[in-house]
Parts: sequence; C-alpha cells; structure tokens
Amino acid sequence: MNERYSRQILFSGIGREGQEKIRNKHVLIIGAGALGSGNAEILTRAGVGKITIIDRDYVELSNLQRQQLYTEEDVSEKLPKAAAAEKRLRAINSDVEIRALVDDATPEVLEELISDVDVMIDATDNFETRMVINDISQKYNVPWIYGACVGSFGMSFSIIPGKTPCLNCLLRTIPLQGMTCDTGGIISPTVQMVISHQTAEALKILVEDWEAVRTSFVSFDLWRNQYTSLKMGKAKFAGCLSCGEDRTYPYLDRENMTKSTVLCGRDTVQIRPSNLGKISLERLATQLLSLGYKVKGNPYLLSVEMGSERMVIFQDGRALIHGTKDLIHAKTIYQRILG
Amino acid sequence: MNERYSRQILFSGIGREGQEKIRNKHVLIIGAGALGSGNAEILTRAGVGKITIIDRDYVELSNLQRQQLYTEEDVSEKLPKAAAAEKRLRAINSDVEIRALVDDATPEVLEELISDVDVMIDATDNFETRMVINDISQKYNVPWIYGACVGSFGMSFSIIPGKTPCLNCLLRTIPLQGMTCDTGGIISPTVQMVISHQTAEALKILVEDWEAVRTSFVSFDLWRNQYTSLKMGKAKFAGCLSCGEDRTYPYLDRENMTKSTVLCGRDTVQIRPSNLGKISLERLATQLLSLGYKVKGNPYLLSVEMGSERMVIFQDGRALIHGTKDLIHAKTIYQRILG
Amino acid sequence: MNKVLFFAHLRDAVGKELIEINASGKTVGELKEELTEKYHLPRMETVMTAINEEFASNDEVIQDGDEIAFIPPVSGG
Amino acid sequence: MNKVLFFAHLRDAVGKELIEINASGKTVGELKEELTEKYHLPRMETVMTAINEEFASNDEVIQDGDEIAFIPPVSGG
Repeated sequence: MNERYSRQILFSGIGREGQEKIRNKHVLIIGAGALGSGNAEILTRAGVGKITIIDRDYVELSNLQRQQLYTEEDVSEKLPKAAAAEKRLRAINSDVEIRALVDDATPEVLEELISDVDVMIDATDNFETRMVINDISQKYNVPWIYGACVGSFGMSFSIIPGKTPCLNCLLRTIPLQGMTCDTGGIISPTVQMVISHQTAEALKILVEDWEAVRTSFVSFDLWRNQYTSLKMGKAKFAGCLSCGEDRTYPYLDRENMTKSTVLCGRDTVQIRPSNLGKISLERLATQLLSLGYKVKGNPYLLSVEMGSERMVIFQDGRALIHGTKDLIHAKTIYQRILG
Repeated sequence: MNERYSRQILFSGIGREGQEKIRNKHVLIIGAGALGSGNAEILTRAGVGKITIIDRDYVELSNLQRQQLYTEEDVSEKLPKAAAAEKRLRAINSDVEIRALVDDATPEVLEELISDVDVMIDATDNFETRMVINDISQKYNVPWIYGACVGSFGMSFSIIPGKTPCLNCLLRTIPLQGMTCDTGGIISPTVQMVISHQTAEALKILVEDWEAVRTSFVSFDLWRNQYTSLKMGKAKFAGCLSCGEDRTYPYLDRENMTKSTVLCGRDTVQIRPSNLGKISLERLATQLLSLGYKVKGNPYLLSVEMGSERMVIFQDGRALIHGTKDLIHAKTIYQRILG
Repeated sequence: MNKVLFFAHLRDAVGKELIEINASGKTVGELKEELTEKYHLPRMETVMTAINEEFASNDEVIQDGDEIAFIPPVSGG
Repeated sequence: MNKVLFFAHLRDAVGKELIEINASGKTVGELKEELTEKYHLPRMETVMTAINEEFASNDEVIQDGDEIAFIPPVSGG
C-alpha cells in the first residue's frame, strides 16, 4: 500500500485502482483566490498527477481571511497568487507536477491549455470567465465544476458535456450584476463547503465513477441552515448556443468579451462589458455606500473611490478606471464590483 | 474598515460588531489531525483572539493527504502536530494568540484549560475523548461542536448546554467499535465539509448569534450525494448523567477512562478500555484483513502486525501493544483501530 | 396555496425566507414579475427557479400546492 | 409501508440505500433487531434512528408511512 495515500485508497470509492487513475490525470484550476487555493490544496494532497492553476491577481492583506495557501509573508512580498500558490503546493506534495500561470484566463489562453486536461475547476469570481470555461468545456468535451459563494450562501454544479445542461442553458444571459465577495462579504466556511462539493466531484470524475457524479444543483446557506439540491434535467435548452445542436460557442468570440483599453495620454483604463444593458446606478450606489465606499453620482454615472483608483460607471455598464494603466488590474477592480 | 477582515465584516451576519467579538474570544480545539488543522486554519484566518490547540501525535506521511497545515518538511522533521500547526498558524496570522500543547486531552488537562474558553471544537478521533469534552462542556457551561467523518460520510452537531441534548443523551453508551479513518479510509472533501459546518457554528457562537446556531444534527455522504438534517429536540434524556438533573459527569471520573500501563520488563503497553464489553473478533479480523493488515487469531484473541508494533486484542476490548513503552503512542494506535 | 422560498440576497430583500401565496395557474415568469414589483427584487430575470426541487423555466405553469424556490446564481469565489 | 434509509457502512452492509418494508406497529428497537438479523448489521444498539427527519428513541412506535433513517455516529476525524 502506498503509505502516503493509504487512507484515500482505503476509501471504497477510490481504492488502489482509483488512486492510480488520479495519479495519471490533469486538473486545470481557473483562479487562485478563495476557491482556487482550497481546491488546489485538496487536489495536491490527493496526489493528482498534474495541476495547472492560472490567476491574474496578487496576494493582498484582505485575501488572508479566506485564501488558504497564503501567508503574511506573501502579502508583504506582493507575490502573484499563482506564484505563492505554487510555492506552498510544492512544499505540500513534491509528487505532483504543479504548473502555475500568472495570466488572464482568456479564451486564447484556455484553449492553449486544454488539450490533456481531464477536468476544469471553476474558481473565478465573475460570470464572464465562467461562460468562457463553459464554451471550452463543450468544445473540447471536458467536464467542469461550477462553484460560487457570497456571504454564507454557496452553490455548485457539475457540468458534464453531453450529459448535463450547461451554464449557458441555466443562465441564458450573463448576469451583469452578480453578488461578489467585494459587495456581499464572505466567510471562510462557505468557501470551504463549496470546495468540498467541487473536489468530491473532481475525485469522482478523476476515478471515472460517472455513476456517482452529482447531477443536481446544490445550494446552501450555512448561516441560515439551508441546503437544497435541485434536479436539473429540465434545464437543458435545445437551442443553447454553447451545447445545443447549432452551437457557436459565443463566449469564445472576442466580440463578446469585456474589452479593456488604456486611454491615450491618461492614467485611465476603459472597461466595456460584453453584454451592454442598463444597470441600476441607484441600487449600485446604495449598495456601495452601505459598504463604506465613497460614492458620488448623477442619473448618468457613478463615481466610486477605491484606494488609489477611482472608478466611473455608466448606465450601460461601461466604466473608466482612473489611476492605473494596467489593463488586467483594471478588469479585476471592475469585476470585483460588478461581478 | 479593518482591511484584513473587510470581507468578513461586510457579511451581514458578522459586521463590525461581530468582528470585535471574535477578536475577544478564545477557542479550544481538541485534536490537530484532519479536523483540527482545518478548523484551526479557518479560525486563525478569521481573527479569533486566542486559539488553544492540543494534540498528542506526530506528523506522519499518511497525514498529508488531508491534514492541511502540514508539509513534507514537517514529516521529515517528525514534528509534533501541535508544534507544526503552531508554526504555520503564526505565519498565517500574527494577530492571533496561538497556544499549542503536545499533550493527551485527559479530563485533568482539559479542566485546567477551560476557564476562559468560549467554545470547544471537537477534532478528536475517538468517542472516549468526546465524552470527556461533553462532560466538561456541561460542567463549565461551554458549548462544543461535535464533528466526525469516515470515507465520504460526515456529521456535525452543535451542543449548547441547557439548550440542546448532549452527546451522552444521543449515544447513552460509548460505541466501542466506531468506524475510524484507519479502518474506513477518508477523502479530504469529507473532512472539509465537516469543518465548514463546525466553523460556521463556531462563528455564530463567537458573535453570539444564538438564533442562527443550528439545532439539527447534520449528516451527509458526498460520494452518494446525500444530506440530512435531523431535528433533535426529542433526543434530550432527562436521566442523562452528563446533562440531566442528577448529573455526575461520569466521563470526568478516572475510573471510566481507558487505562494504559507499561508492562514491567517487557516492551509492551496494556490498554484497558473504559466500557468492557464483548467485541466481535471475527468481524474485526475480516475488516482488518480486507484492509491489508497481517492478522492471526483464535476465538479468544487477534494478533495484528502494524509496522514495528504488534497489537493483540482480546474479546473484552483489552489489548497489548508490543514493541513500544510509550503509553500515549500505544493509546493512539489502539484508538486508530478501535475508534 | 403555494410556498415560496427565497435564497441569499432575495431573502434579505423580502425580509423572510418563506411566504405563502396563491400562485396556481400563473407562469413562473408572471410570478417573478409580481414579486419583483411587490418586494423590489433585483434582477429576477437571472434568478433560477425551482418547482418542487426541480428546475423550472419561465413559462412553466404553477399548480396548487407546488413549492417554489428562487435561487440567485452568485459570482463570488 | 415504510421507507427505510441506511447511511454509511450500514448502507454497504444492506447493499442499498433504501428498502421498503412494512414496519408499522413495531418499535424502533424491534425494527433494529429484525434488520440486524436479516442483514447482519453491526452494532445497531449505537446507531441513531430518525423517524421523518426527527430523532427517535428505541421505544418509539412506527406508524404507516413513516420514513425511517439509520445513521451510525462515526468516530473518525
């Protein structure tokens, strides 16, 4: 018996054969924030053959409350999350091939990574990237596991191409104003419970126990002691552009992506979201004020102070981030607030 | 806004006032294995004022698959779990006062620690220690949170003196042969899901949101996609010796504890469990054989090879551990197999 | 009569987890509109609906006794 | 008739998660004994029983239609 994984091999759902399979698989984790760092740690400890993790962000003090791979030292060194994650994951398990990328998970980048991936774990904080993952999953026939949380509320759903509905079937359009951890807060037990569901599903997929894979959509609220599990068969949409017969994978098209442009001669980035549509500036202002942000505005725009940057948001979702020329940083700030 | 805990303060269940309360509380975590290390990490990140963690064991290679504070280096240095945990917890959050004890959680030791504790987290691997925690909880009026797991199956229950039934109400007698991770295996998502429930309950108790504390008994199976939540009002037992009117706190009595004795002149420890009663040697033999242990036996005893030690188990639960003189180590080995 | 359950921030908007109303004969879409107006619920067009723990589309018709749940997909992570 | 649900290793012992039997009129203790004999279930005296998602003691009498669940407390951690 391989001593290191002995307790996992003892579990009847895995066994020696399952452990052998886990050892030969490749997991792609998109995001190295709260969900990403937790998923990566569990799968690294489980002895997955190869793990790729991609993230565009840096470790900040406010991450430490819930992002389990990082320490105060990583904050003071301002390490990219992917780099800090890699360092810790290697110390945890030198058997696992860890590949960490400091990059934005664009369609191009993900299409280049996908070839030998067995399952993708969603650890992003916005629906736009999730829709890209969803299209990649359908196009290359790779399962992915949706996970998300805000406050004490979390959810997970395993998306198996050809078997379950996909995220585009469920949402039809991208919610422009999803709740995020930067607007609704988050406690770490919620994160861990989403991770539990995601990693259990990942292990089932890695050992190819397709019977065991959950087909229901789980959501829960740990503070209000709720847990529901929804049957999803009826959610499958024949005309879905991501998984239907006449599919076009719309989210792999550059036209449908959030565009960020550095405005010439100004220390400002413009963000133009993919699905233009009116947002309620009034509601957003009330929400941001209650969170303690400094907000000014008129019926046409809102101006929000965020540390050294200032974001101006228009009714159609377009925004200007003043105080930076860094496209990726600007997009991060934008999606923190607008989801 | 305190930047470090900003996302937690944003969560409506905690807020600024809740964070202040968390900052002034003391949590006692009993055990630094899978449940203990995960609970300790979450509560340390959450900014609890003081955390005491107690464990009698050392970090071993087979722990790394699920015990999240430890690395390969801790294994090669054979660090006590409490010491390795302390080192990592300090790197995570220097705001928190961490006290780590390498010791056996006996009634004496726990009674000495309990005075200013606000909540105890059960991270043990055996019912005997849980019954001690349960009696301490009732005697000193301190809530505790039961958590346990094997394979993909886990459970949690919050025990609030004067409000909920206690563990003794539920079990009446200690199960002598509970399933343990050394006999049923374990996957790390199961551990994390128990931890999610335990830490969510701990946070509710720390912010004194008694309305939110879960009164039901949760159990789940992540591989079989089950989740149940049982109402427990009827479990309260008026004649309970731990929480009833004529309470005696029986598990704080030395007479009722597992006794370990070094046998004179022999490299052997004798373990005598508290509740003598016949165990099925036949079933135990079958189970241990299927797990790959070398087992020999006759109707009166079983002999099991376990690395450098050999354990001989009698029908009444008594055992001899040959190859060691270390009482605590011998008890650990015993409880790994017999729960 | 029908039980209607609200999750996450919808619950905060409504002020309670559960309400009882008569929605039988209405479509999910009509119920969403009605509740949006009554409770000022945000962005109901992107909220997932379940009838008796099963996903339901906007044009599904609610029967007497059905239990409805509204679950907003969230984007945090 | 009654649905009886088995969790954890009891499920493995029985071979399935759910059985349907007629247990109405029996006490929980009697049902435990019967099932122990039939499926060689281990240590049923320490297993928690729920009737309709509520804790039930050994002397509670089962009614027709009640859903019974057996949940073994485990000690791992």
